[in-house]
Amino acid sequence: MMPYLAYFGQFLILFGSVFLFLGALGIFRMPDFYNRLQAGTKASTLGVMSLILGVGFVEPEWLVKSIILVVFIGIASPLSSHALGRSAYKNNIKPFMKTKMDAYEEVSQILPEEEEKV
Amino acid sequence: MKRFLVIFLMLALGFYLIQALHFVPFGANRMGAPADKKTVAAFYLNETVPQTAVANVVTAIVVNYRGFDTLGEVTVLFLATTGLASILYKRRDEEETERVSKPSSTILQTGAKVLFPLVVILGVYVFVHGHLTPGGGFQGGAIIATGFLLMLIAYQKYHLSHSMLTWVESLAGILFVSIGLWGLITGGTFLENSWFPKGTLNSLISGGAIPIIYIAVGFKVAAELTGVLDILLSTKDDKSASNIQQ
Amino acid sequence: MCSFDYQTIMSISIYGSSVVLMLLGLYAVLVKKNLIKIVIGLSIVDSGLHLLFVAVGYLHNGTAPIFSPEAVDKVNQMVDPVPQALVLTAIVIGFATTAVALSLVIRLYKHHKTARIDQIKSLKW
Amino acid sequence: MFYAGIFSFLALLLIASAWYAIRQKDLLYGVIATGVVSLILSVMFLLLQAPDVALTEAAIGIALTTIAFVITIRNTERYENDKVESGFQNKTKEE
Repeated sequence: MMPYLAYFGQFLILFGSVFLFLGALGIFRMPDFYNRLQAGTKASTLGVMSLILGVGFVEPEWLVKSIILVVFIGIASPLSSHALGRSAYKNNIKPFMKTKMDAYEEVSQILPEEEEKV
Repeated sequence: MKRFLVIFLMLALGFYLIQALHFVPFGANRMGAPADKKTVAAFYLNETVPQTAVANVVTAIVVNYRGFDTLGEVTVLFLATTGLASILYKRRDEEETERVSKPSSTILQTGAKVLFPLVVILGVYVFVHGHLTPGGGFQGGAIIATGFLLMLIAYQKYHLSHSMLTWVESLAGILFVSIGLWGLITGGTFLENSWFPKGTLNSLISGGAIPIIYIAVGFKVAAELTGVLDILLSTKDDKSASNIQQ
Repeated sequence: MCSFDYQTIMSISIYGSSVVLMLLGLYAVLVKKNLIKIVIGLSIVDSGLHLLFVAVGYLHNGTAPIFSPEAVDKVNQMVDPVPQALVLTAIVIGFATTAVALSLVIRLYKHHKTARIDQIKSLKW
Repeated sequence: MFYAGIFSFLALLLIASAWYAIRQKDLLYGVIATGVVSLILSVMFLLLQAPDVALTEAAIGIALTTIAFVITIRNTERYENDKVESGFQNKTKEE
């Protein structure tokens, strides 16, 4: 039973490193900030999560810690990419010229300025 | 003209530095055989386990053998916080304290509320296990300060109780100094920890007073770094500065 | 002159990069006029110094100075723990000095409305 | 030999990012480059068998120092103007 879990973990590590490579490639290939942001965060979030889970399967002692790390990354990485994209939009960084639709503009015209809640 | 003078100075300094480092081969054994106990590092490596039962030698050096150094360092941090507060002093009753940062979105606020306990628990884990694994009071304190930084950025009106910070810092410092003085009374040297039961190596309760001192250092460093960040973040934005930013 | 074996490449890359970092930081401190650039130079000097200290304590094929249950008697292969303890304290002190320097920069800017040292002429603030 | 390759690559990256941090006129980019210097330095500490120092550098050098610089830039000015004349002109324009 044990070697199959280790094989599964190594497959997960390979899967994650392929996705990390694709994310790094996307940062070079994509035209503007927002496309680069989604290539650099979505792909690498999946890559890092599966890589850490694979390490946890290869070494069963670290499985609990690696699951906690996966949960942490699953919360933190989309949060940071959201903050980056929002601050870029607020600082008037224009999207790529072939971009057809800007949904956030319509939403921000309808909604009033966000009030903070403590 | 000045630039060429500086570059000439750089070249001369680099030449002498490289010449000095040429006689220090990288990765060579400079300690001798540690069993001979001729050098300081060999003494520490040999005597840490029998004397203190701490697995991490760096922790033993920082907290026990060089405890005065750590005490002075924590004092320097305290003085830096005080100096920062006195340089950027702003009267409380002038107006409401407002942050440098702009209001953040609801997603960031909710996420910060979820992430903040996780970050603080990670910091506490790092400084409680400082004598077993890499880590310790300084690292754990810095991680906790990072968690407070997240809350300070996400919530614009997040209120940090300064009297609470002062109390935590003072009590941690008093604990550190009193353990040191108790060692001076019973054992004859400052921070002597032979009066405390050592425990077994590689278990959580081991090392005598070293984990207690490192936990105190962790709380103190966390309070000080949080104070530094709070003071830096709550400096008021001048109109001229904001004009340049826009 | 020198054959490019393992030892030479390692010593050139580590010692060379730390010396170059120190010189670059010192160059920024001496030449640049902007106060924030000067503080950046100071922090880069700090980084190079830390790298040099840790590199001097390294032992070839050494392990970290932490006793694990499997390897209690690996004293002969451990790297030097003294420079690591010194650097550990030096990093925290470096952050404290950087924060105080930055607060002085903020204060000077609020008073003089500039961050260039050659435009700050009066000594009162 | 494998480690020698990794170390020489990291050393080149370190020097390049420090050079970029000093040469860059936009101070925000320079501050991010100093954060990159700290990141590479923490990886090097880990490879030099100093995990304690690596953890300290990762917590303090990357997070706290960078955020202190960013707050300072937010409070002062963002661009470094090199010429003396242009600096005086800017000052007169403001007043």
